[in-house]
Amino acid sequence: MASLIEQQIRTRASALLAEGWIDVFVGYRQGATLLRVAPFAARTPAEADRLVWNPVCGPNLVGTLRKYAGQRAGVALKACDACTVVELLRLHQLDRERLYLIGVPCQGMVDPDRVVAVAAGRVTSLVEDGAEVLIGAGNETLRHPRAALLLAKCAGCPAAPPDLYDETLGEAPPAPPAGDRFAAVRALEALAPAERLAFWRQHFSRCTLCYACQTVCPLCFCKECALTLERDDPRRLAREPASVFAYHLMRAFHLAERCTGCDECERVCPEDIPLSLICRKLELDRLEGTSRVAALPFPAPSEVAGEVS
Amino acid sequence: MTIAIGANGQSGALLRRVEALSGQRLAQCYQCGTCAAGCPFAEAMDVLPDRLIRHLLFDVPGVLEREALWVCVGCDLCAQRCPRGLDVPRVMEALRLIALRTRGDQLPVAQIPAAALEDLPPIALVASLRRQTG
Amino acid sequence: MERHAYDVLVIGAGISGLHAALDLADQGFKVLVVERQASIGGTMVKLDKTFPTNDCAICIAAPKMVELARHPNITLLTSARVERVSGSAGAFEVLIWRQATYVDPEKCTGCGDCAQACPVEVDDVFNGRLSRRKAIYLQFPQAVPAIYTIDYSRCVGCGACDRACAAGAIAFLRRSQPVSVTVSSIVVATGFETLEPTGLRKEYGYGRYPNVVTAIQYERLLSASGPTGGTVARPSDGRHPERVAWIQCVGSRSVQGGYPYCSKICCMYATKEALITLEHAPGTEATIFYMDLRAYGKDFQQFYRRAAGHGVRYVRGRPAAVEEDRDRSLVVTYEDTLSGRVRRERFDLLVLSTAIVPAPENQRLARVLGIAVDSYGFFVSRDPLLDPLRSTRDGIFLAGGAQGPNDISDCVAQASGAAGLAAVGPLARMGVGGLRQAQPAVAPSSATVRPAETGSHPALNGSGPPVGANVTPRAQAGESGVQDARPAADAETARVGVVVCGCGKNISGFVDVPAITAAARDLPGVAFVDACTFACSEDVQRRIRAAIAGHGLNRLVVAACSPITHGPVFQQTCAEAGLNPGLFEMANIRNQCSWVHSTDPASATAKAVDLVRMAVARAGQSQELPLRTIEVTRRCLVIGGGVAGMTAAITLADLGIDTLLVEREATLGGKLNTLATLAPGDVPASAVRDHLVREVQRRSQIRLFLGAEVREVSGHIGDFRVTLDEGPGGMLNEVQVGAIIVATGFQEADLRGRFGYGADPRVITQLELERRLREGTLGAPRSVVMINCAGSMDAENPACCRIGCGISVKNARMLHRLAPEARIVMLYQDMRVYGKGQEEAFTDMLDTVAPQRVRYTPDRPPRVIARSQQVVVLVHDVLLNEELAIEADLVVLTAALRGDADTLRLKQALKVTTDDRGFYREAHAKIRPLDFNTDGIYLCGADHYPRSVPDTIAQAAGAASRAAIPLLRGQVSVEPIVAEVAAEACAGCGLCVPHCPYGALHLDGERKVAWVEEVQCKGCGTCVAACPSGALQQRGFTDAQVLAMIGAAWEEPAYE
Amino acid sequence: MSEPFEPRLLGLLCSWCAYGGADTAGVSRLQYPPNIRIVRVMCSGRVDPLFVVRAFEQGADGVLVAGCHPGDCHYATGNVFAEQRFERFGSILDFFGIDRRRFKLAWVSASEGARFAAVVTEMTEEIRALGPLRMKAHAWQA
Repeated sequence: MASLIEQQIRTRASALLAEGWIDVFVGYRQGATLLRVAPFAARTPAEADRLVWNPVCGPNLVGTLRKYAGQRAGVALKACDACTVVELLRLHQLDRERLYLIGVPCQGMVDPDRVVAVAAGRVTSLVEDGAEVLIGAGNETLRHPRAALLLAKCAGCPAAPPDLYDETLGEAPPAPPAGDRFAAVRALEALAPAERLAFWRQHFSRCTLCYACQTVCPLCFCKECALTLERDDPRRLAREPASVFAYHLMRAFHLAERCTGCDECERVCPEDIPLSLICRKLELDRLEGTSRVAALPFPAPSEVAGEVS
Repeated sequence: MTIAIGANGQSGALLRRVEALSGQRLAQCYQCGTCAAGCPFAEAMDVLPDRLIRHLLFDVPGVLEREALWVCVGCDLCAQRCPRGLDVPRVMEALRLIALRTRGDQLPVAQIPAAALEDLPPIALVASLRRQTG
Repeated sequence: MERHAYDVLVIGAGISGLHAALDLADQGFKVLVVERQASIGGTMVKLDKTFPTNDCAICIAAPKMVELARHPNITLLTSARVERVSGSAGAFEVLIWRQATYVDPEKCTGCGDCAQACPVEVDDVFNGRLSRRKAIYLQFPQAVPAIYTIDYSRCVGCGACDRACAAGAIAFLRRSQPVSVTVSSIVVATGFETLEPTGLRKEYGYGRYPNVVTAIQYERLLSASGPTGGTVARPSDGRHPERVAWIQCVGSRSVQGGYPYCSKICCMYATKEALITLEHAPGTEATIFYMDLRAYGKDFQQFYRRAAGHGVRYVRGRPAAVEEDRDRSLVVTYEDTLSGRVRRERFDLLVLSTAIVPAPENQRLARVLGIAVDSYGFFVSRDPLLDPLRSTRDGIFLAGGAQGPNDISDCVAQASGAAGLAAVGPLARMGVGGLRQAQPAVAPSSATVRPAETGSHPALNGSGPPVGANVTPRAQAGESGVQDARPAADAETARVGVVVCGCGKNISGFVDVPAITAAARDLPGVAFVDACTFACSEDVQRRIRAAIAGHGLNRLVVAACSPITHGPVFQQTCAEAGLNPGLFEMANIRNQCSWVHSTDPASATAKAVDLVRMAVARAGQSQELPLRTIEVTRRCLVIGGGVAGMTAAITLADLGIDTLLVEREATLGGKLNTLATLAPGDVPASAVRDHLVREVQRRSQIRLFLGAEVREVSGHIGDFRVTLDEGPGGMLNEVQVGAIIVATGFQEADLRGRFGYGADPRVITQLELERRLREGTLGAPRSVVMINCAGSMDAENPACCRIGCGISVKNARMLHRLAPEARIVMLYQDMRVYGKGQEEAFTDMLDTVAPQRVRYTPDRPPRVIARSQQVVVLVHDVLLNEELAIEADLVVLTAALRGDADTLRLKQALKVTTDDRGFYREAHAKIRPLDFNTDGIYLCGADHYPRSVPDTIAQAAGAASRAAIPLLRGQVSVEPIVAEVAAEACAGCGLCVPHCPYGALHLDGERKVAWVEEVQCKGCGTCVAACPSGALQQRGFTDAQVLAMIGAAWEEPAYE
Repeated sequence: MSEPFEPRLLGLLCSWCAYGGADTAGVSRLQYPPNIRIVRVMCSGRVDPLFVVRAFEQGADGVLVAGCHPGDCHYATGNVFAEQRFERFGSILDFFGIDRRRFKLAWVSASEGARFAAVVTEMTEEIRALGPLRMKAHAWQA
């Protein structure tokens, strides 16, 4: 199935580029290892042949897409990525008129680390087969349930494909595998405030203030960030715990109504700070907060279209 | 019970008579209940004075048969407090007069035996005569 | 004796006088305000909250009071009364007697040391005699001017206050003085009083039983600044009452033992008081005894339903007597008229909603002014229908409670109306050009109260003048145009001057002033430090000016009292020394340190040092605030040619303002073309129409656009561009105007399918009845049933239409005249005849027409059954508790009312809001009833809410007065503390846009940046906090300024 | 610790209501703990959560934001936005382990001097009981 989708993406990207519909097509290309993919912008039909689609296409493409906001761009979107697009449309950071959106069915992406953990040796192939994946490692091929290998953000994926696409590929995917997305958040919330504070302090003590979490975030779009403007502040330079803590706290607040839970921040964090917990927390607040605050995560696409046009 | 109010405007004869006798315009009543609330004999009345006025206004039958007319002693508390300045005791008095005249059971003075006239207190005669006038 | 000249004299500075004076002063006239009391504010400031929004009364009144006191075009004389008036309109000569208060207003700082020292305690009249005050006193904490007054009749002359007063403000030898002035016109706004029910209605026990209080006393019991600090307590024992009852109409609606008129506001304030009582103590039982619950105004009925829903018990019945029990609780005897039972019920506290009565002063003032009062003592207007605001003498105008009971919003509308009319006189004398020149010239007068004692605009450091007001600091007066913001912090090093005030002993008695000055000297950027006894005194102002010049200071910090009250004094001083107001800071070490931590001097001093450090840090980040004005096109557009629109246009034209009057129909008149007669006076509507049209036509300043509709509107106050479409075959006009008045009227709700309407020609609405009466096509009905509240006051439409009862009363009279033998039956829920003369007209009608009145409730509404002979109306009368079947040959529906059909379209074009019934939403229900939230657009007439013709005329004149403020001035000031966008940093996400309540923020879709329409921005900064990047900042309240204060709030933590 | 713990409170008050309430407390000579430092803004809607975070970062043990009662806002709806904003913010603050009691949003009118004093007194005592946060110091407590 994956290969079929991959074919379709290449075909469509190539055609769109050739016909002049778009200037650039954003997708994935193969990364340094088999289990890594990287965002990739194809500018010619020939380059479109380098596009890939496989079970480890987890990263959010929208951050890359935003770099081409001024151009007519096509993009292959998972439902979760499409939610990010909707948010950016709401916030006027993308122009729907300049986008060609291709919806791609997704039954949850696989976590490369988990694959490595279950594999017997160096992974040489990774093939989807219905609800299972075939992992080739060493001389043998291991059949493993896909649900057990999913990225944290995909477990119990809440993202229904928005009514936004210009076209969709493949068939509607099976219902996302069940799973409690919020178990870790709830566990943390069950602690006493002091214990939570200690938890975060311990993690933030590793933070080097490299700002990768912010740089990668597709929804951090401010031209000048109110939080990094003070990079030269002596307290920041000294990485005073209070300043680091304040930075993360404010970053969370600024994302409160925007974060679509792609977990890119955690993925790129060199110190493995569990930033995805914050993403889940924001998601949970929106879910539970509907009665308190009007905090519908994403507007209806028709609204978006109305605002943009 | 449904009270029917006809379109021909013929009703209200009793109301007009009471208004003529008492000199009070009953449509002026606010129906506020001050008269009833202040009345020292309200508990003894089978219908409260403000309701009695409303019955008159809407031609509710049976007004003249009410005990309340006879319970009123004319103490004037209600008249003093009525925001509309209606003299409710005069309304009561008018109703009593109408009731008496309608009943027609007065004793003609001429027919009273002379012996009885000797025994009767003069005030009784005055009262009796008064029933036939006014 | 010196004689000063003013344009207008306003007598009385309650909420009406206050608004009349502010309108006139904002228009550029010189106004003299004379107030009998020691403080302005009138009755409103005694109230806890205001219905139906439950706004805090003092919170909305205090800024207006402060604005009046510091307005450069207003001279305020308190404790003064008008003694003699001679001359005539255009040139009145007025003699005013100014009562000595024995305190020098130039020296009093309002600190209160004197009152503490005073040994004499007397009943506090302001608090309804429920508490005590001293013989030297401030009427209430927010009093304006905030100057103490000696109650000479109570003073024992011991001199304790004199010894206590460090400022030396006590002046026993002061004498009362006459002040002689000339004015062109006079506005009488002397307000009202409430009945003390000791003589009248004494059966309720007021004055004999301590737990019987008046509603105004109860307001004080509810008020947070009242005698009990906002907890409701019984006067007899301070116990919290569990059962509280209100008796309505105490002295009102009483031809004997009181006054025949309706006091208009009591039903709503009792409802409000009951509701607040429940909020204070949820378990309390609140009961209101009433006859007709008159919830007639906009949102009043909903408010009443809300109260009932919260458990306020409404009992229809007028209690006859009150007795006191041994525990001082009260036993009330009443008939519940809906059940027909007499009951005796016990309450812990009884509140009497006493009649609104004329001020006793009115009779004297009427003689002095040579104007008429009615038999009660309210001032009467020349023509109660067409000229409700003009007194019986030329040049003298009436507003508010002086002419009868009125709620606050009606008072404000009338005040603006009276101002609009009063402005004509002085304007005629000097012309518009003259007015412009006269603006900055505020004649210094010995009587002028300095802002120092009177408080100021709470915005101080940031905010300057309200839009349209001529309150530019004196040093800059006359300047206009743009003055660029100069980022002083970048251009030069901060040189901060710090002045620490001891406020006599108020600060220095509890806080170590030398320690503060010493600490201030070490702060970064501080170039000068001084300490003084009274920073607000004139000699210290001189010292400050000298220091700014001598030490080259470019920032000033004054550590003293509140910037709300004293900020402008120092800003003025700074301005005189060439320092922009944005570069001034205050540290409030009196209200926040010495007064509230007087038992802990060490901590108070430490805190004061911190506050000074914070202010200095903020000053380091401060920038000049640009003071900008924009030019105004001196032309007004009035939309709608009915009573309201025509009156507004006439008033504007009389003020010399070119006016474009747009009417959708081919002829002027609006509803006047349909109605038969108008109350009061049963004047033919056609006569009123002809009169108004004639008045419009003979004014050359009015240009008519008939058969034309407003299409597109763009721009802002001072510069609106409007497209007027004259329809097919007509022109498409592009006009440019500086202000817009909306007066588009109302319509009857569509009742087809209800009450037999639409199916049977014998069922008509009041408007149709009027038309038939007017055309003489009604015939002679023998039996008429009027159904009030048809389509109103039910689940679907909870609103009361406000004017239906009055119209039904008037039309019953007309029908009776037409067919004297006809039976007339009026179906109603509550008889809401609340306005001036309406109750009298109602009872008069009861006498002459003697209709049968049937009270029904919305859960059992009347049903109309059409038969061939008659229509039968079936209804349940709740007073008889019987079903009635009434035969009629005519049924008249008093239909629910709603905004005009065009409202929706106009609302979009004007970008204003409406409620769910299509009535426009005003900026503030109480104090801005004629304004929209958008500057430069005003409203009047029934498109705001249905109202009587006199009310509409008053309101229309008021809307004209509001519009005249920018139009007469020819310019508007831009709020100095507006939000501004750093375009290069803005990502154009638009998160800020929906946060602006004024529609001042826009997103430029092309450039992907937000931008601020500065004229519309009011400087709240809400959008700024919504901006994630910091690209949006508020001038005077930048992130940098606030963060600098936070960063300086404490010395380095001692715990490190 | 060399001396007993004195909580540090920052108050961000709207100019029209809460700051007026603080002034009224002063005029009425109401006594309340001297632990609060007050910053005036025009509207509670102006208060950026960044201010609150910075206050904690720089040593505050508690932060009070106070404005007009709902419906009383001088700018119509500024306080409504403040309420919504701080609802979200409070949840995040809590998630990061800063006790919710350290941050308070209160409505105080200009006439409610006693209420202002009560709010400050209550909050000071609450935070005194919670102990220091003092994020600048090394030993953080919740």
